[in-house]
Amino acid sequence: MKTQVAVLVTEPRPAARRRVPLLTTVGASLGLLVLLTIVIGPWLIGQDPYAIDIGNRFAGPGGAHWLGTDELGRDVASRIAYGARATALIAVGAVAIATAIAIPLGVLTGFLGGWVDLVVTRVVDLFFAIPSLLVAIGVIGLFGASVTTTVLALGLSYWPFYTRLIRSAVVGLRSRPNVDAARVLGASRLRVIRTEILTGLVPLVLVQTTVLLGFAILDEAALGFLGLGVQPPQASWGSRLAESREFILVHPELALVAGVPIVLAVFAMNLLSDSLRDRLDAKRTG
Amino acid sequence: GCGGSEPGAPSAAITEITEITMLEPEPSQGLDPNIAAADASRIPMAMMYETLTERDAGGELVGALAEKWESSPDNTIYTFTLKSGVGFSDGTPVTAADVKFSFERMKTGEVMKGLLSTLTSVEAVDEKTVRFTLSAPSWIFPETASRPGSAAILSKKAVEAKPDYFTQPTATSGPWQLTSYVPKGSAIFDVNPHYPTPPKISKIRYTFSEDPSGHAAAIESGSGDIANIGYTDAERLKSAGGSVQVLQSDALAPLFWGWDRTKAPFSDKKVRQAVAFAVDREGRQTACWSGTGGVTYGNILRPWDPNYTEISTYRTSGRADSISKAKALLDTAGWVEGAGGTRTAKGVAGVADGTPFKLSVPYESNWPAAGCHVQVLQQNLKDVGIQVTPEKYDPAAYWGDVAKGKFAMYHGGAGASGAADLYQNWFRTGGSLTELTTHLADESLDAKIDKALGAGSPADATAIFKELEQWQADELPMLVVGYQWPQVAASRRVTNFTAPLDDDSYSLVRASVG
Amino acid sequence: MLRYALGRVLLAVPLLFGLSVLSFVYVRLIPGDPVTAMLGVNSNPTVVAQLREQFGLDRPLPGQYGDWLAGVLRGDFGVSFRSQMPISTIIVDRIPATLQLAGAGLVVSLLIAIPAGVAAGMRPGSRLDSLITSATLFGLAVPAFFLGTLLMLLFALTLHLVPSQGYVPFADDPAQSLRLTLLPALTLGLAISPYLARLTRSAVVEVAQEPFVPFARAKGLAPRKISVGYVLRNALPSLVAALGLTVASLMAGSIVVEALFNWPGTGRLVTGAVTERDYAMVEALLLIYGGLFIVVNLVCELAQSLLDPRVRLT
Amino acid sequence: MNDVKTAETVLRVRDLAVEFSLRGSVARAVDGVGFEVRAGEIVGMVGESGSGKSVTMLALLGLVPRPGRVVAGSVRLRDIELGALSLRELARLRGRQMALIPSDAGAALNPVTRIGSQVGEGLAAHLPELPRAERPARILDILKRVGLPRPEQQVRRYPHELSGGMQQRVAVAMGVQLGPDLLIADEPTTALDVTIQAQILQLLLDVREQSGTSILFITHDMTTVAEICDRVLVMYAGQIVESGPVVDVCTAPAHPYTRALLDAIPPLGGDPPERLTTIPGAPPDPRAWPAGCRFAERCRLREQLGNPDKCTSLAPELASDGAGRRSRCHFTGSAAEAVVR
Amino acid sequence: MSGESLLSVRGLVKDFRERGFGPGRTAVRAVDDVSFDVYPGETLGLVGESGSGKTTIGRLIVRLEEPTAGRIELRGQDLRGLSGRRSLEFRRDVQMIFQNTQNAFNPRRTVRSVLSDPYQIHRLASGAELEERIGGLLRRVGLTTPMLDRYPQQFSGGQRQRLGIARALAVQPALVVADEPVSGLDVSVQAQVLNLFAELRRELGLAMLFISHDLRAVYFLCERIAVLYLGRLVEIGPRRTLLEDPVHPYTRALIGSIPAFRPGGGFTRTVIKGEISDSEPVKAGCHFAPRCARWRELGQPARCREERPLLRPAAGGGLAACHFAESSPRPLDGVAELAGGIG
Ligand SMILES: Nc1ncnc2c1ncn2[C@@H]1O[C@H](COP(=O)(O)OP(=O)(O)OP(=O)(O)O)[C@@H](O)[C@H]1O
Ligand SMILES: Nc1ncnc2c1ncn2[C@@H]1O[C@H](COP(=O)(O)OP(=O)(O)OP(=O)(O)O)[C@@H](O)[C@H]1O
Ligand SMILES: [Mg+2]
Ligand SMILES: [Mg+2]
Repeated sequence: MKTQVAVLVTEPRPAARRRVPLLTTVGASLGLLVLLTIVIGPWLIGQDPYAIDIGNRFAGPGGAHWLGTDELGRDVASRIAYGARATALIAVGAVAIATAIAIPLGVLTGFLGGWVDLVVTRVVDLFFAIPSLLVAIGVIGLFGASVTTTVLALGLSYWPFYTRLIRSAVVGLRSRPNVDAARVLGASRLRVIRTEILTGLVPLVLVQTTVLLGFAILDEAALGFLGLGVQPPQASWGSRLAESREFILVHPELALVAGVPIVLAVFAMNLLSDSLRDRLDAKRTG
Repeated sequence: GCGGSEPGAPSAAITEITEITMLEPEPSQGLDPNIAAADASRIPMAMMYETLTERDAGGELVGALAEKWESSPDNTIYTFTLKSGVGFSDGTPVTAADVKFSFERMKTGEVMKGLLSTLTSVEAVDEKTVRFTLSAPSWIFPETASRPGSAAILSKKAVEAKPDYFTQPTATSGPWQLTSYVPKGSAIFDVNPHYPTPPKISKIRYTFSEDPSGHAAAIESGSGDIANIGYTDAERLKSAGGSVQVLQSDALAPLFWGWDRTKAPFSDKKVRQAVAFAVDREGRQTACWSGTGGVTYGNILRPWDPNYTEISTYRTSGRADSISKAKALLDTAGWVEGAGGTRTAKGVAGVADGTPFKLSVPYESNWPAAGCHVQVLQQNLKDVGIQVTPEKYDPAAYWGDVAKGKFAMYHGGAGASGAADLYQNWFRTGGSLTELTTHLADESLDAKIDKALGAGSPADATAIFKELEQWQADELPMLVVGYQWPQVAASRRVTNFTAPLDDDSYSLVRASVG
Repeated sequence: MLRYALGRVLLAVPLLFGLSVLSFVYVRLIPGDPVTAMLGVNSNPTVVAQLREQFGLDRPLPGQYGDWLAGVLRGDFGVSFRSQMPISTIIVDRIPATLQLAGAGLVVSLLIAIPAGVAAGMRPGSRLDSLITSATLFGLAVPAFFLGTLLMLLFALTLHLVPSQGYVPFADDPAQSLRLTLLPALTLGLAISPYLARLTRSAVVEVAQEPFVPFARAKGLAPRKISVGYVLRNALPSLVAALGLTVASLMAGSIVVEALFNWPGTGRLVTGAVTERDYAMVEALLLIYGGLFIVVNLVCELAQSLLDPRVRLT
Repeated sequence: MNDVKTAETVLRVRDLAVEFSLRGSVARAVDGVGFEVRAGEIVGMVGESGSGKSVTMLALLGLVPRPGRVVAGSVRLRDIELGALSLRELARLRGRQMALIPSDAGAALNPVTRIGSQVGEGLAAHLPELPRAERPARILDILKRVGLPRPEQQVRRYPHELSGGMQQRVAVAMGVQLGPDLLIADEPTTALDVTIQAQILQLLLDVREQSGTSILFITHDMTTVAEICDRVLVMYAGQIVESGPVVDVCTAPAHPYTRALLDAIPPLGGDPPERLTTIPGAPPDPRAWPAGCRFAERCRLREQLGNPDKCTSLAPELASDGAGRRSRCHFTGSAAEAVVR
Repeated sequence: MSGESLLSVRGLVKDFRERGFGPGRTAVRAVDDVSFDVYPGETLGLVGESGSGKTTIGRLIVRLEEPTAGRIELRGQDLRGLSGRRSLEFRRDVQMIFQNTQNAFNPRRTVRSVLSDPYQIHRLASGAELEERIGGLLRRVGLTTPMLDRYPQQFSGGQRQRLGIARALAVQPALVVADEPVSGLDVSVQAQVLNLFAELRRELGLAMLFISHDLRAVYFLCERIAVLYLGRLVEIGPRRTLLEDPVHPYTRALIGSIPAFRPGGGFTRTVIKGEISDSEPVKAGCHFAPRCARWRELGQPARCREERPLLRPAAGGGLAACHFAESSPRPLDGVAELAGGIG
């Protein structure tokens, strides 16, 4: 008998979508590679990312310079390794800020409801209406470009979206019977939030953290390209890519070397968040 | 050459529209010659405002709107005669009254008021004759009147009729007139049919581009015809020998570091000298200009200047030697080796002991080479224990903030005129580019410059300039670190075009499309 | 339905009002004196005076806001202090360019995303789905300007098919205008298509799980009828709503793409205004971008409710 | 009711097996199911959740979802072997000769299409020769036949504007409108209130009465089966463990599982018992069916017989008693019966 | 029932406002002037069609919702406005068991953690004692201690319902509200859970409000049964009376709709016309009138549409809310209408 694709009539959801585990593995190993680059990369490469060696500009890979040198004769590999640190710092900082705003606010509004919810949600909608890159640019416009403002700018540009997400998740969690069960047992609001709501948010936060880390890496690069990100000579992935674009016609390999880590790191984050999402979904439905 | 026809009728019949696209930074300081001094504004201003005189391709001073000029023997009275048949873009003739109006306006403006400080009166003798009276002798006045974009001759009637005339100037005297201006977009220049030597290019799409890294690509792919390009791109295009012509001026412009000499640390000559030694001049031009340009160790004058003799105050036997000289100077100046390699103050006047030697050095963000320069500076000064942080700066606010003394040290600029212009503009108090040297305010220096400008002839002035240069190299070592090439790429469609010196438009006027 | 629409519109009003307050407050947030911050210290006194006048900084805040809002409602955002031109003129001049780019970008992305998202969503877990999903995950990882640079290298400089940058108004020279739009639109479209494809996919997966899909099969309807009339049709409302949210990515993407291709749209005004500290301009752009987002989403929500009979009642 | 014993066979299923390949393992959800449905007959299929009722139904329709695959067996509808049909032919057959009545009509109707056009879809797909103009009349006609109140108004409504019972009536209308040979009703009343359940069951009986359609009625509710079915198939762990006329099976179940199932129903009326009879444990894992009888682990009879080895070592066959009853138990028969009593 | 009532519900009303904003939102009266008592150790069954307000009454009693009007008293004490400490004490007295076993547990918490909740909240036990009491609790509901470290979704539906019972019993409540605890379970599993309830009630002397639409389960477990229709209590009485001699026409229809399970007897159900949601909301009079066979039989008396019938004692010891209760013939030999056929 021939079969066709369909979903069971009686089964509300099909079994968790099967993801080629290969991709998860790829994501995890790429993520690990990025982590290694951040942690031991600089030590491993052992070059000063700021040491200018004019006589040795645009040197190809080989010798002490694994990935060659840039337009000022600086070691590209170490600039990328140190840049990974700056970029990671920015990404982690931005996500931390967004999370630190979004979770309390989202839980507060989603859990309490009522006029608090109404008012705060309007405010969140307001910030949500402005494209996040524009928010980031606006913040940088106020305080000038630097690593700190980049962290702040990105963090502030993510919170509205993130708060909305948390809020709607909390609204969903709040109406689940397990919350009622806890209330019937006499649990205080704080306890309900702690045992039923926050635990329920863990998968969402895990997934969003990886997603936002990816976003932040991309946005750091975009700001660098617009000249509003990390300022030279400070190495970051975004600034490295922006710098190398200047020589792209002459030395396209430099732009590639600068762009590939970004693409790979974000790709890794995306793969991880996707498989995380699948895994956590599957776990929830049993 | 000069057109013979009467104003009111186009001097040459424009039969075919020849159009090119230029990629240039937006004139973010606006188009008022009294306010805008940056190159970004002066280039389009030179295209639409003509001056009395101009420099030709060979650097000779020739008449532009002026047919001829005479000076009194003591160089205090200059009489200019205007070309006939010359008109503003609206067809009204350029008259002596317009010249008088323009110069009187200039004298009140930021840009020219220093240069015109000795100008006491302008008289319109008749329709075509203007007489300038100076309070002190100056042989350089005709040169001052050639300053592209700045010594602009404006239409009295048009400027007075419209309070916001400079937002989009109408009725202009230059080879082209501005017909549309879209901020952050582009401007369109159409030929001014009443210009004495009508340009062959009848329309210029002047596209604002703040990111020069795309220029070579743009010219190559046919998105543009003329644009400044980077050094690496120039090298590549030259060796590729393909569809793009790379035009380089043989004139070189010195590049400076500026510093605030009124305050510590640069109030101490020894610190200035130490920094002058610490800067790795050879390395720098290789790094940022792809090995082009020249190196100088104290000269401000260019090698082709009649006054030029090489000064090598800061030349040493090698990098190690430079560093040890610099370190010794810093030690004696009271900036001693501190923890973490950064020098700290010990007994420096006006500085608390233990203050680290840290500087934030700004540069104009739309000048890619500048970023490179500052990074090299950072690297070089680190070798002697001075910590520099490069600071990308809004180009529109940059020079204003320099002049206000916001920075202890800053990335300077380059100019391309002769020695007289240089001293008058850059070193004399009140000169048009005194932002660079505001902190000088040295009366004896001013007097010396005035003396040179008032000398009977350029030749007389040279001796004084040489003296000045020698003194400057030793006493206030402004870091003259090298020469920078103006570099332009043009598509093969554009012929007869040469890289312009300064910001003048004469080479564009001579260019054609074909 | 009318009540629903009216309610939605009424909800947008306080949002727009709040947005105006936000944009207004933004300039007043500038540390120190905004005029000094804008002009630097060495400023032309006439310009300073004019700016102070324009911002009305010496007056009490509510008064400033009232005047400013009154101006905004008349379409007067003040004068850009850099170019001395009315901000509304500047912005209006550039809107055609931005619309052209955004529209073309949207078309490109829809052409890529909808088929890909539907193909993947109709067979979740299949090989095609894994392929498309990983492609979108990869696509999401490529910075738009990097992608654009690579496209420029390939199409403009290696293959010489199109110019690398530039803009001609469509009315001036339609053919050339479209030629010039090609690369930026492709970049923008490719940059946002992964988002759209994912949105489409998840909307389709969601719908394909609904019991009415196998029931439609059991009724013997043609596969085409099922994928279009059932799956896509039911995914459409949420897709339209999602499309409204994509506007944000579209706007953010156009900021970068316009900078890359020297495209004279409003996106370049944003970066320019910030680097030049043209705060009145930033203020206006915040308001316009935010307002556009709110209005587009309002329209999308209304469209969604038209498409989904179930929404109308709520 | 016509005499179903002599009526011709509408559906004949033999040795049907469906497998789901899951990560690293294979679940044989339906394992060698065979049965027949005769014209005008209502055949009930009961069994615990997960016993394979729905998968069997999907296999009949050729709609087994993706990780699943029909691995063996044949399905004949009248004289058509469904396994030999192309996808297109199969689709043409569905809805016309063999129709489905879903368990939750509220979810099975397209929420964005009006009732009228949704009912019309089947006509358009299967009767393209029917002039467009005649469709509305046909639609109204069928809706009237299923007792939908005020059909002229309902056709312009969307599914969510109808009550659950009305939605189910619409679904029945869609199933019967082309006069199919076989109606497959997968728990058509589970989602409904008892009073509405009664209405829908009555409706199904009326349909059978009027058009003689055979119905395969899937449910887990033995009491409903007892009321409306002629014959019953009892499913357990992917297999049919007992089948026969409803009266016989319900009054004298042959298989211990059927007995347990009947005993677990709380009685209505009289003084309720202290406790209900239950089936201990849980059904086996479809990824690893036990070797012998699949019910052995939970079987009371086996316990009472002293846990004979045969039950766990040898898989029982579905044995027929020659009088239309079949049972899959080694100890079916009076001997065992005696022990149990 | 005699003696002091444990739970006493009087004139309970609950209105829900439609979700949304702005004026014009209509209110749904989910519970409409409902009164009943539950006596110590008694199990009261609450039956009714979907949307009749069963769950809402349960939630009102465990104070998950605030009543719009009316009183709920536990051992004579009004539950309104209980302050923190008293409120906590109340939580030890009244517990709830939920229908949806899938969602009644936080999927991210182990059974151990979930079952510790009641002991921690009420500071009943900690450390080794806590372990022991949780273990005892699990065994009590027929589960084993090795299951403590598993997650709820790793259990079958029946096992999860046992967990839900365990959670509710931890605080040793006097009254348990069970909202459809066996629906969605297979018959065999359902029987297991019903047995467990019966056992617990016997052994612990629990009083219970057992909500279900399954009359068989209710009949098995509950001494008394209350029937709800559209938010109103239409009949309440001892189970046998209610089943064998229902007074209210709706109760009759309900009972008539249940498959009688007489194999071979053919389909003999009583089918009433229409559905709850078909009828327009009734402002005054009897909610059931539009579907009521008796009303039609009696020639559609105006009283049914004008005057709300109140609960009155009926023959057999129950109460019924029907103006014409006395005129009821005995059921099953009935005139109840067969309807809903084809054509
Ligand atoms: N999409 C699927 N993927 C994997 N296994 C499946 C799938 N659909 C069904 N199964 C398996 O097939 C077996 C039979 O399921 P089926 O739905 O036929 O049971 P059922 O008898 O209809 O139960 P219910 O009464 O709950 O509807 C189950 O063990 C189930 O796990
Ligand atoms: N939170 C709420 N908001 C609005 N309306 C509600 C809410 N809860 C219940 N209702 C309404 O109150 C009425 C009674 O609902 P309730 O859930 O109590 O019925 P039920 O008898 O438990 O039904 P079921 O058998 O379907 O569980 C319904 O009309 C329902 O729509
Ligand atoms: Mg099923
Ligand atoms: Mg309920």
